[in-house]
Amino acid sequence: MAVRVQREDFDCGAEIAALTAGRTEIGAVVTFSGLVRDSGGLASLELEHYPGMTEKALAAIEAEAVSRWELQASLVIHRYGRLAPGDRIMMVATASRHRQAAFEAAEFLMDYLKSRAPFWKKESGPDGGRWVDATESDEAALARWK
Amino acid sequence: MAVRVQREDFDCGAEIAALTAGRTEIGAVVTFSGLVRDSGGLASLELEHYPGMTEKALAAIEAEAVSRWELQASLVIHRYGRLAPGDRIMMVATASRHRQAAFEAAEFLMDYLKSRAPFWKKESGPDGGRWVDATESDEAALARWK
Amino acid sequence: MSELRVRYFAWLRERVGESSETVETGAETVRGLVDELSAREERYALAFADLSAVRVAVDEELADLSAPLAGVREVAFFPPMTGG
Amino acid sequence: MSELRVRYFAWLRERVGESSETVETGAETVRGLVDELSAREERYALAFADLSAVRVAVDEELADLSAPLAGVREVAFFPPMTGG
Repeated sequence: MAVRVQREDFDCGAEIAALTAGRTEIGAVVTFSGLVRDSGGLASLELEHYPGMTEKALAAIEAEAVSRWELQASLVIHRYGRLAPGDRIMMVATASRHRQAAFEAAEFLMDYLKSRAPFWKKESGPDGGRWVDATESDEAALARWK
Repeated sequence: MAVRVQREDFDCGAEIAALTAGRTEIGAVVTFSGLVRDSGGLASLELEHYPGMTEKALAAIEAEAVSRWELQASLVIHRYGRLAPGDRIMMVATASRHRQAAFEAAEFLMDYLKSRAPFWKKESGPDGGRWVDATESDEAALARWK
Repeated sequence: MSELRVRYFAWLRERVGESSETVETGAETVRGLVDELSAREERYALAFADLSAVRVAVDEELADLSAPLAGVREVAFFPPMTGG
Repeated sequence: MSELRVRYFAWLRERVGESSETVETGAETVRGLVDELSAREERYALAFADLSAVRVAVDEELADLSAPLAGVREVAFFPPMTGG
């Protein structure tokens, strides 16, 4: 169970390997990776966050996932700073005996992280900068976990 | 969109990187990795498959996923042969603009692969060999995709 | 009479004692083939004793016991699949 | 009167023109603080013009406008979060 907030890139495969090393009771690992998506003319993406609160919010979300599903291991990594199209933004990984728990917990982590962790995205392109709006569907996604 | 059936191990991180390289329209990548789980005294797991049919069955399952969700890329790798506890058995990866499609398609691939791809597992332990039974829950998992 | 390749996997392979064989058969369906083989030797009768635990593929496509054998090259018998 | 650290993120930071400041306030709730700041200078009034688009954290925990300020060290204002 770990949370990391960092400027540096990370290696999904190495993270999965570290999560599961020597853990033969794990049968299923689900990962989600978020990438900087260019829907047209994106030059860069600036990720701002709230140091201190970010780590606490992510740890609270992860603790909630651990209380709801039987997880052998979990991990949340989220970057901040300036990123280019195609760059990795974040990943979550969940490891469990069976696939159902791993899938559900990963989706739960993503849904909460999207609208409850203090990150904000500003896109820069040819027309200047634009703060990415939160979407109603992200807020609505939380309803299924109540 | 690719399917590989192989004896050799694979590298999840390298597979994700290859899937998304230069693809800036991808925002979300979900992976599932299946590992050899030891629920007590497992010495090895032998994975038998039906060469020829396996590739066709996996390709058909993947084609169905691609027809149901808007995927930018997908991958199924499944190993066969003798594996040890903790070894990787298989992975699926799905890449999409948004997380919902990537999650759903990965779960769909896993549900179908579990009970529609011709693989069979034999566990070897101190009491000899035992063919792993299919579970009713695996068959039931298909119902939600009808 | 036609000639078929018949394949067996997992515990069906172990009970029959072959992974693959060529069979001369007059059966019109997979079920007819099962009956013919079961009548032929005890090991087949044992392998096919509980058909609810047997799955079938015809020319590498999942099928069922009522599938016709006309024009078919290969039939495979195996237990429910356990991939993933 | 008490002394608070007030932080701003994303476009709230840009509109206020500060990422962090120390504020002397007599307000009893976050809403009172918003009103005080908005009355003080135009840039605050602009930043807080649409409170439905503003989220609040009190001592690094999500809160709402009615949250009391007694004993609080830090209040943060920001738009809805867009992580992931």
